Amino acid sequence: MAPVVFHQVTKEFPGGTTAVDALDLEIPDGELMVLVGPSGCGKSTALRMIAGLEQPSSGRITIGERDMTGLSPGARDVAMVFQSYALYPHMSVRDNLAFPLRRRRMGRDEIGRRVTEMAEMLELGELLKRKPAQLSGGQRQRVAMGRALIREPVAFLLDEPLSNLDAKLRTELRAELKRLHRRLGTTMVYVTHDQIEAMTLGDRIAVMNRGRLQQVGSPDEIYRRPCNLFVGRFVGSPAMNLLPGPAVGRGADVIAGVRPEAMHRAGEVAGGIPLELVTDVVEPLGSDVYVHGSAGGEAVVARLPGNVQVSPGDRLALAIDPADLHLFDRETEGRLAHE
Amino acid sequence: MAPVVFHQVTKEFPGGTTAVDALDLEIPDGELMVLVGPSGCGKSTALRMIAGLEQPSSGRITIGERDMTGLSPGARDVAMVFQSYALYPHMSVRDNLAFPLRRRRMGRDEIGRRVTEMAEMLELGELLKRKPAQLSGGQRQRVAMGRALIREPVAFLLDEPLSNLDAKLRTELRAELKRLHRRLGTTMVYVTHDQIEAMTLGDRIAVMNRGRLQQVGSPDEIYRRPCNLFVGRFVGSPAMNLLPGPAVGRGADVIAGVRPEAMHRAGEVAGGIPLELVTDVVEPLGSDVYVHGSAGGEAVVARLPGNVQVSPGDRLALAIDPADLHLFDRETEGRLAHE
Amino acid sequence: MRARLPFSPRHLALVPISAVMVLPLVWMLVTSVESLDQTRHFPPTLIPTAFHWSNYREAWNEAPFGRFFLNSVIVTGTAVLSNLILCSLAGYAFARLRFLGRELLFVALLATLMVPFQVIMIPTFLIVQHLGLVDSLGGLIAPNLVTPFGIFLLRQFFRTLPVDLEEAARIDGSTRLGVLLRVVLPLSLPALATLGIVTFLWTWNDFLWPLIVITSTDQSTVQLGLASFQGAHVTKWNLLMAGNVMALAPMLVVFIGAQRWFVRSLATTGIR
Amino acid sequence: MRARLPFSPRHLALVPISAVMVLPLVWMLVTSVESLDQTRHFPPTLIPTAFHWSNYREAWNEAPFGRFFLNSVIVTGTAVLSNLILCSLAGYAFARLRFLGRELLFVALLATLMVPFQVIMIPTFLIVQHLGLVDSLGGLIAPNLVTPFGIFLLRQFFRTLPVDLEEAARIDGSTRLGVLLRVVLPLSLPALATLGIVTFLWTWNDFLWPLIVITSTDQSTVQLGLASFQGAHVTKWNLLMAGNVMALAPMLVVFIGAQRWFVRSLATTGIR
Repeated sequence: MAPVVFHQVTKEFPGGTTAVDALDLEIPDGELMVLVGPSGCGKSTALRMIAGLEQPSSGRITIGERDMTGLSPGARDVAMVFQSYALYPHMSVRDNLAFPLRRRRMGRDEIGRRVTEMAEMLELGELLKRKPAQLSGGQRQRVAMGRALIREPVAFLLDEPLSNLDAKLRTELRAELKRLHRRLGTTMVYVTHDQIEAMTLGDRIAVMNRGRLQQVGSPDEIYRRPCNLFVGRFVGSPAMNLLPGPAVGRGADVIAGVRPEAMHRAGEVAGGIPLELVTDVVEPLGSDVYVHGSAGGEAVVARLPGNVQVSPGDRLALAIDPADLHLFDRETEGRLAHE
Repeated sequence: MAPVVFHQVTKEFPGGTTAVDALDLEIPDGELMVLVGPSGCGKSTALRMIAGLEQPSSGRITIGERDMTGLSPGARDVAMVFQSYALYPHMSVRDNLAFPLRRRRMGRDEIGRRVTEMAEMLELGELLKRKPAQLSGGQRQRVAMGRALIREPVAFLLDEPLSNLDAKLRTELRAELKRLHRRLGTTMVYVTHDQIEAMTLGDRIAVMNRGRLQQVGSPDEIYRRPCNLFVGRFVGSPAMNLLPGPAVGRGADVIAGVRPEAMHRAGEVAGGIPLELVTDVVEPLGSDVYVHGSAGGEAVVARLPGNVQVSPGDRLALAIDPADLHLFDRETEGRLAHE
Repeated sequence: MRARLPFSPRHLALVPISAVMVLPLVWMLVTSVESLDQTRHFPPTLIPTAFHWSNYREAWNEAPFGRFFLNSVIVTGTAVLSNLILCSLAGYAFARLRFLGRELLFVALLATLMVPFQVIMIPTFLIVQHLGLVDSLGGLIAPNLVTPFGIFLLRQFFRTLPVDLEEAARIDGSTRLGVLLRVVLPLSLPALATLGIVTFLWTWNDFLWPLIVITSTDQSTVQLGLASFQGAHVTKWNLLMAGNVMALAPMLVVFIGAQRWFVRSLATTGIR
Repeated sequence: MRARLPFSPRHLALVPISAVMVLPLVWMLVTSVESLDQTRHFPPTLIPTAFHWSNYREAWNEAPFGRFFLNSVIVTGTAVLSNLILCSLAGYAFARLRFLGRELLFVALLATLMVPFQVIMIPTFLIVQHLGLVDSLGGLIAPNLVTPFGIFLLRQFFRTLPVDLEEAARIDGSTRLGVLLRVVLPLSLPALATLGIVTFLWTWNDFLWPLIVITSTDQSTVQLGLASFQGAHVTKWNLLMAGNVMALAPMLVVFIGAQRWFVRSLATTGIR
C-alpha cells in the first residue's frame, strides 16, 4: 500500500505521437483512482508506465516515495489485471494463482496456504484444477483478480477489467469491486473509457483527453462542476445539451450546457427558463423516455419520466432551473463562474 | 417491402445443438422488429435464415408470401448489414456501393445515378474514392448502410450494426436509424443483445432465450408486463429486483419483481408497501444514484434521484406502490394476473 | 531493462553472422570472373585481380544456352500459371465449401507433403513414361501442374479472410465462383504472389527430375546445362559459376521485383 | 446451394486423386518383396504373387546398415535438438525484443531462404573443410545446427501469442528468459513439434550434402547406404525398395506419433 505520484510525466512514441503530456497526478495511499477518457487519450499508457511496461520519455513516477524510473516491471511490487485477463492458458487455475508467488521464491507451504485462502475468498475452490479455457468470462475475471491480489502488492492496476463482460455481469462486478476495495484498502488505479464505470467506481476520477489531464475530482464534482466543455460533454449519458447563450438569456460569448434530466416539463419548475422542444425521435427505456428534438435551433435530448406520452412531431413546453445551467466561454471552452 | 414470416422454424446444428426451436413469428410489412436476447439465444441464427446463409432444419420462412426455403441468398432480394460491416477492403466506397447493382447487371448510368443519390443521402460524397480502411467507424457504418439501402430490398436485416461503435456514437446513430426507418418504411429486422437498443429502436421487440421465443410486443408492453421472470430480469437496467412473496405481503408461492426506479423513499408514496434497505454500495451516476444493499434478506438495487446523500451502512426506509409489483409464479416463473 | 543503448550487445554477434550469409553470393560472383587456376586457391580470393569476362561468353557458347533458357521459361511459366489457378480452386473448396470427408481428404493432402521425393520419383517416372511424355517438356510440366503445398498455402490463407465478406457478396448476388474471383482472390494477392514465387523457384531450380526425364539436349533446362560444366575429371569452377550467375539472373529479377509482396506476405500474413 | 447431397459431385474427382497419391507407397511396399525380374514389369504388379522377405535380409547384409542407422540418428538428433534451442532464442529475439536494425536483419534472413542450396554448396564445403570436418559426422551436423527457416517459423508463431501474457509474467516477476521458458515455449508446442519434425525429415532424408562431405563407409548415413543399390549397370529395384522401407520406418514412426501435433499446428497455427 503506497501512494503513486506522476511528476511531469511525458511519453512520446517513435513517430512523434505524444501519448501522455506533462502529467502531474497524485494518487494517495488507499485511494481508488479512475483514469477515464476516450480511446487514445493516454490513460492506458499512463497505467503501463506505472507498471514499468513503458518507460516515460521524461518526468518521474514514484510509488511510496521510491523513484521507479528504469526499474523492471517485476521489481516494482505492483499487480495488474489486463483487459484480456492474460491468464496463462497452459496452467491450471491453481498454478495461475501460484505463479507470482513462485517467481518470488516463496516456500511451498506458504504458497499452498495463500492459494487456498485466495480461492476461498473469491469462491474459486471448485475451479482450482481447471484450465482458463474451461471457465466462464466472470470466473476468468475472478481468477485474474486473485492472481493480482495474492501477492499483496503495494498498488493494484486495472486496465478495463470489465469491458469483456456482458452488461449485466459488468454491473454486478462493479459493485463487487467496490466492496473489495473497501475491504482491502489498497491503492488502486483503474483505467476505463466508460464514464459510467468511472462515476460509479472512483473515489476520485481523472478525466484525460489527447494526452492531457482535464480535471481531477470526486464523481460529484466532475458531474456538477465540469471544468470545461470536454468534461461536461464526456461525463453523463445522454450527453449534456449545448445551447447558445442567447437561447437561455445569456450573452453571445457563452455556451450554456444543460443536462437532459435538468429539462423539466413547464410548470414543474417555478421561475424556470422556458424552452420549446420540437420532438423528432422518442426513445422509451421503460424507466425513462429520451426525447430527441430541436430547441433554439440546436439538437437536444431531454430525459422525461417513463410514463410521459410523447410522439414524434409533438411540441413540448419545457423549463430549466437557472441553477442547473453550466456556462462555458465560447472561445476557451473553460467554465465560467456562475453570475 | 414485404412481410417476413417464420412458420415453425427449427434449426439444429451438427452436434445436436438446437439454435432455434419451433419459431413462429410474423413481421408485418414496414415494421422495425428487434430480436433481442443473451448470446447464444438463437437471434442471429434466425436472422441468417432469413438471409439464406443458413437453411432451416424444418419449418418455412416466407418473405412477401414467397416461400424462401432452399433459395440462395442472392435470389432473396434482402439486404444485410453485418456487425463487422463487411465492406470489401480492396474496393473504394464507390465500388462498394455499386457492387450489388453490378451483380444485378444494372446499366452503367443507372448505377452512377443511384450511387450519387445514396452518397448524398448519407453524406458520403467526400469519401467515394477512399478505401474502407481510411474511414472512421461511423463512416464505415454509413457505407454499410448505403450498400444495403441502394438495392431497395424488400427487407432489411441488421446484425448488431452498432456494437462496434463507442457509446456516444451508438446513442447518436440509434436515433439516426430510427429516423431512417420512418422515412423509408421498409421492413427491418434488427438483432441485438443490448436491451436498451431493443427498447429504444423497436416498433416491436421479440425476446428470445435458448432458441425459444419468450415474448413479442411493443417496448412498453415488454417493460410493463413481462410475461415471465426471464423477460422481467432481462429488460431494464439495473435489473428488476426479486423479493419473496411474504416480504411484500403476498403468498410464499409468489416471487415479486420490483424495478429499481419503483423503490421510492418512504413518504413519497401514499399507502406504499414499506421496505427497509441496508445500504452496501452506493453508485453515483450524477443524474441518479444506484443504491445496492439488502432488503428482506435479498440483494436489491434502488434508483434514487442524483441529489440524495447516502453512505454505505445507512438504513433507508423505502416504499413501493403496490401497482408497481410484478408477480410471478415460483414454480413456472410465468406472470400471475394482478389480484 | 535499464537505459537503452542505440544498439544491443546482440549486434556483436548478429552483424558478422549476416556478413557470413552474403559471402557465398559474393564468392560466386568473384569466381565467375576468375581464371581456372585462381579458383583452386584456399582461402578463396574475394577481390579478383583480373576480370575474365570471357568466362561468360565461353559458358554461353559451350552449350545452347538460349534453347535451355527458353525451355526453362516454358516449363516454369506453365507450372506457375496452372498452380495459381488450380490451387486457388482446390484451396477455396477446402477452406469454405462443406462436403463429405473434407477433413479426411485434407489430412491426406498434408500427409503427402511428408513423403520424400525419392519415394515417389520412380512411380512418377513410370506414369510419365506411360503417358508418353519422357524426354519432352510435357514430362517436366505434368507432375508440377498442381502441388499439395500450394493447395495447403492458399487454403490456410483463405481461412484468414473474414467469412462476413463472402456472405455479404453472396447476399449482394454473387455466385460462389464470383465470390472467389471478385472478393477472395483480390484479397489474396500476397498469398498468390508467394505461391507464384515459390513455384517459380522450385521449378526453375529443379535438377533431379529433369535429369531423370530428359535425355536429349534440345529438351534440356538451364540447370541440366550447368551440370555439363561439372566434368568427370576437372570441374570448371569459373565457367560453372558464370553459368550459375546467368541462371540465377532471372530469379533475382523476379525476387527483387516481387520482394515487397513476398516479404509482406510471409511476415504479415504468413503465420503472424 | 439447393438441397445438399450427402457428398458433392467433386468427390467423383477427389476420391481417385487421393487414391493416386497413396499408390506410390503401396508400390514401394510391394516392390520390396518382389523378385528382381518382377520389378521390370509394366504396368507394375500391385498384388505380389510371392513374398521374397529375403530381400530385407539381403539389403541389410549388403552394407553395414546398423552403422548407417546409428550415424543418421546421431546427425538427425543433434540437428533437431540444436534447432529447437537456437531457433527458439533467435525467433524470440526477432519477435519481441527491440533492437536496432531488427527489421533489416529479418529481411536479410528471409532473403537467405531464397538462395538455392546449389549456390552455397561449394562455399559451405570449403568452410567445413577449413574446420577440418570433412568426412566426419561433425561435417554433416555443423551446417544444420540452426536454420533460417526455423527462426522464421518460430518468430512468426511467437508473434501470434498475446503480448498480454508476457507482460503479465514480467509484472509477476519473471525475467525475459523466464518468460520464454515458462510462458512462450509451453504455448508453442505445436510450432516446436513442427520444427522438430521438419528438421528430422530434412536431415534424415538429405542425400546431396552427405554425398559431398562423406567418403568413408563408416561415416555414411542411411541415404548414402541406399545409393549403393543403384548400381552403374543394373539397379536392384527390389533391394533398393526394401532398404527404402527400412530407412522410412523411423520416419513413419515419428510422423504417426507426432501427426496429431503436426496437423494441428499446420492447420490451426500454420498460417491461419
